Amino acid sequence: MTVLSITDLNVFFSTEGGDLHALRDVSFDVPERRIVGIVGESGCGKSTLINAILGLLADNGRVGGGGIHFEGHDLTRLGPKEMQALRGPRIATVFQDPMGALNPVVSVGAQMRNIQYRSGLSRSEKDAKSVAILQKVRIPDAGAALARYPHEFSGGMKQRIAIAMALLMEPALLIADEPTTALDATLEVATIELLKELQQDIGCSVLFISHHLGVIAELCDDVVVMYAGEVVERGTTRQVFNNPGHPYAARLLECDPARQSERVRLLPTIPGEIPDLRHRPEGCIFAPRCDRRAPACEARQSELPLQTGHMARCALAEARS
Amino acid sequence: MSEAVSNPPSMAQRLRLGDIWKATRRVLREPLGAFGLILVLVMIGGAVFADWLTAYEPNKISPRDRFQGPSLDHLLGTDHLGRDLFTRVLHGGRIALWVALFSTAISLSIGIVLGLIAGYGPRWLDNLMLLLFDSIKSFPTVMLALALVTLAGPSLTAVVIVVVLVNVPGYARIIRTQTLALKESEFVTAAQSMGASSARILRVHVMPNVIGPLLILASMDIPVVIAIEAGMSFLGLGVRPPTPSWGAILNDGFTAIRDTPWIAIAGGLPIILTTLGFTFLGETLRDVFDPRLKGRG
Amino acid sequence: MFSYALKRLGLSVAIVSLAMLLLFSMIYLVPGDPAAVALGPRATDAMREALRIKMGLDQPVWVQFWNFFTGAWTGDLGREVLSDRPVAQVVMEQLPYTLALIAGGISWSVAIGIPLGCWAAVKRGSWADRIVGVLSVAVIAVPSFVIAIYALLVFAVSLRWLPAIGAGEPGDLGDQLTHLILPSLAVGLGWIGYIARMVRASMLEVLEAQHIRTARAFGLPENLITFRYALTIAILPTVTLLGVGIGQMLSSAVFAEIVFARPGVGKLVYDAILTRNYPLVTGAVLVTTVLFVLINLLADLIVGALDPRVRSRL
Amino acid sequence: MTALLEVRDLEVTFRVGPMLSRRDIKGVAGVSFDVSPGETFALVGESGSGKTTLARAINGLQGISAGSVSFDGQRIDGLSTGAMKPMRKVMSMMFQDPVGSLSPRMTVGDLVTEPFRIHGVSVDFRAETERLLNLVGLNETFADRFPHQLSGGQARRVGVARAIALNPRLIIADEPTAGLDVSVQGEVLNLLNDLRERLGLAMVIITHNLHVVHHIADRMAVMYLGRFVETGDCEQIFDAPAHPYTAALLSANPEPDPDKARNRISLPAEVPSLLARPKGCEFHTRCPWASDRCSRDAPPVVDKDARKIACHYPLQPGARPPVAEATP
Repeated sequence: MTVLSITDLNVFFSTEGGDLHALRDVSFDVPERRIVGIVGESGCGKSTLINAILGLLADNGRVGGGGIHFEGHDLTRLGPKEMQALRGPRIATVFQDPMGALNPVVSVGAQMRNIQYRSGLSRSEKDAKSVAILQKVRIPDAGAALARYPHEFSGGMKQRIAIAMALLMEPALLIADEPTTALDATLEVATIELLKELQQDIGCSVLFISHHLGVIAELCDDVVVMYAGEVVERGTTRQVFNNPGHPYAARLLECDPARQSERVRLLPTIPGEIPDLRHRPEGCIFAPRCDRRAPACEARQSELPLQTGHMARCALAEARS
Repeated sequence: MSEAVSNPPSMAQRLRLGDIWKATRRVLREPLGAFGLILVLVMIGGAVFADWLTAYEPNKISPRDRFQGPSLDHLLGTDHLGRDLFTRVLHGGRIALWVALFSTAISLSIGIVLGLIAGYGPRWLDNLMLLLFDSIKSFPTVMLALALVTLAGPSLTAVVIVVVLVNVPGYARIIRTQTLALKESEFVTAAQSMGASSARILRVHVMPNVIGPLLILASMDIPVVIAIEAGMSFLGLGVRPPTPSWGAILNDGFTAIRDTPWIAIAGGLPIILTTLGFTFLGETLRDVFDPRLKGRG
Repeated sequence: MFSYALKRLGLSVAIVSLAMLLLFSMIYLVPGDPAAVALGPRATDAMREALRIKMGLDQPVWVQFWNFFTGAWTGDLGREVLSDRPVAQVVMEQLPYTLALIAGGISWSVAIGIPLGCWAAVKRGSWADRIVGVLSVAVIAVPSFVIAIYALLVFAVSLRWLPAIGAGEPGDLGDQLTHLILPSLAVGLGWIGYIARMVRASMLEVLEAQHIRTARAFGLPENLITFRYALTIAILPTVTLLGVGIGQMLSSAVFAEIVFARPGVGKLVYDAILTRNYPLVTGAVLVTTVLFVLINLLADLIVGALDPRVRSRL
Repeated sequence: MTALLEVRDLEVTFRVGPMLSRRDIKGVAGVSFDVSPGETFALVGESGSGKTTLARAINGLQGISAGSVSFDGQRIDGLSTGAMKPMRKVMSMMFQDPVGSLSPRMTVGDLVTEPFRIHGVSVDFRAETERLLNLVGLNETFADRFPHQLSGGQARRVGVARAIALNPRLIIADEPTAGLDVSVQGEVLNLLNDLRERLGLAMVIITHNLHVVHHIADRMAVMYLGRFVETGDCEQIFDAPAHPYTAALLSANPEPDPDKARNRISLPAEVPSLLARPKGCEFHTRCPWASDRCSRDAPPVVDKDARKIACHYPLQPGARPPVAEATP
């Protein structure tokens, strides 16, 4: 069963220099109880995608076609009130910056009670639920933690509190926007293991956004590779990482210094820059930087199935049986 | 090695006429900015060309014409000595604008130097200077002016001193805060690691980054300075009669407010229009050039 | 919190002491003999000398400062020249009127400014926001004494809706409040604008913050986000600003008291200048300065009490 | 061959806390290492490990409280700003933020020739700008741009150009790949490798990313709470980390290979505060292998096959943490 299904989503921002086509024809599914990773470098449209799902696009942004289907609703057509009812209980989010994600002048306990405002529970029942989930994310002395304010916790603990808040209402979908990027590498490992444990416990699906290929490889079942606001490749993690079909995905994997287990003096790179999204080329978005560019790349590319569940948006990709 | 060779003017520091024109057009595109600019230009024009704009002398007493209401002969009427108020308002603009520009320039120069020293110098000096700024600021402006004038007597110099005392702590604080932030920035550390002297760091790396916002804030302070001058003259602590000043005219009008209200109106109107003009212009300049400053000051 | 308060108190004492030194050196450095100024041009040399001795001006400068300094800290501000009453007593008699005026000004600015700023921030970019923006800038720009005179002209002289002069009958609260309306509005009108702008700006800043985005992502109701999550943070700089604003309101009060012929410290100082009652001037200036520093201290402590981050800083 | 840079028992102390209860903490707590001419030495550690403080102390931007720093046999610690100035021509530094380390109101041309102006070197600025920009793979048209008009990778190249302007013998680079996308990181590392071969530079690279180190450094040191826990040849350390912390760091950035990714060593507890350094081995609070002895005695630094290790129980190659094996 599919929890979240995005079909041909397009998002535009109106800017002074004209309309910016931030997302073009983005399609992918998040199946039940699976962790789907979204990989991409800066400017690939990861944040816009999250905001579009949550219905929190900036004032100058708008959805220009396509749909986001979640539990029988098309989120692009829901009003603000209905969207607000889904956010929190059904779709929860953990953001990148643990320092900024918690309100500095409201105690942790009050913030967690406020999240449960629709639950109809009494104050002490809400607090009991908060304590239970804080213990799950291994906050020491969880009962006393409710009365404390965010600045009294370390960065790693704040991020664990943020995760606890997100899972408090046992949502169907957890969106994790680079939740470990601001943490040190060794803390990152612990946080990811915790996240995986809780996901299995609650049985939710996770949309996990990261630029860190190693983390994606370890955590995710499926992977979506984004470049300049387009999905260039998607499939199971094994399919994409072992047999990348799109040149960008292939180059990106090669570039990770961690991929080179032998010492090399010349590391692979992707020369060039992301194109100006106000003037999208009609053809393949990666063509200007691609070393396998061919005449066929001038035309609009559609997603080409390589294997069951494995697609690449490249004219040169070949189906594998 | 000569200074000229070691410091060719950088691209960023060269000001071009084209840029000024571009900036003016951006200000004019905003209705509020255009309104402010027109008001300011009218006031400056009136002050500069005062001698050509009216047929009257600002200080000539004419008992026959006392207390005349506004008419075509006397656009704003006349006062208790029969002087034409429109003429006095134009000439009063000279005083107001001169005080505004002169004292703002002095406050800026002192404020920048003190702020750079406080921000970049040793910690103890910074603390001492902050304490000094806070102490000066703890005198309410008018109280400070009153105390000063009691002893030194009313004069334009007293007005300028009061304005400088009021403005310098604020300017110095802004420069200090920004300098402190920049001192920790990587590009200043990078300059230190290259061996640049403190003087060079302040001149080349700090100053260009703090001066722009300060100039905009200072331009927004011009109405405050005009208000201080007018206020002190209103209390009889500024320019001495018979020199025309908006505040003095307002005071004349206030004394006779029940019988001849036009004198008070004539004194207040230029103050309102000028402060509004400079404020609208300053706000627009800030929004156009430095949106980050919004809501500050 | 305790040590924070103690530190702020120490700083306030240092500021007041330094302000005293500044005031004293200003009096000392500015040319002119205070005794001569006080007695006017017709006094004889003998009279001047007698007053100089009485005022302690014959003693060395550091003794003069020490006497001034210790006197001021113990509430002895000297005696005024005309009636020979203690300056402190004269000032304290007038202080309640000025405090009432400033309290009135603050009430106007808080009661109108905060909701207006909050509303403009929530309706950002709308016509309402723009009108509030222009109006706030306009009332900030126009000096309070011009507002006072024009208000007097319109509401008291022309329309005769409100009384023009005085502070009202003692003991008649209604009459006193009616007399307070125009002067306090003149003092507070500009501050309505300041506070509306400040609240709007800090609200916008806070509403952009990541934690507000997080709160939205949890589907919290907009009212809870606006008032509990955003305004509690956005109000903090406004409280600090109000502390500073008291100083400017003290200045405006001088004008309002003169224009509306109200008793108060401002009127007292102004009259003292006209009669060259110089100990009264310095005494009153010192009292307003201490008042200003105390109110700022209070504002900082309020911020400390409202903000857990400051509260826990030792 | 004598060392170009020689650091001995270096300590940096900070005073922290409120006025009444002010305490000293050691940001760098006694480290020693050498860098030979032409060699690249990497300092690796996580935030708060003291690696950036150490770099600043070497460069004289940060006062030191004990130990010594020598450059080419000459003591350079504690020099006055004036006496240090000539040293700054032969030793340059690059900072973390590619854009933020460039003065925002100066053009690229002014930025890369700034070292000449500071040191009063008379050159043809235009020709030098062109030469330096070409050297780092940018063309002359960049000379008129401002930092905010550059991408992270381009800004980093400008930083490199500025650092090599005066032909230094040593470059200290603080997180040269921080904030850059994976595809751009490689470009910067390639550039640094290329320049060091062409110009015979020695480099000290500061980073938290061990895989960056792998491709650029000859020798490395791993820092934890201001001390070196392991120092030695890069290849050797990568083949077989001997200190548990090194092993955990190495595993924390795994290969992007779903079939091989299950080899992480997770460190449960948080990094202790410098105000409360643990007794005994300072890593024992997070070490999966820790025993009683580790919480009692501080381990001495042991020399073993040209490596220095501060651990009671150095790991054997391929060791797995005892806890991780117990739970599937």
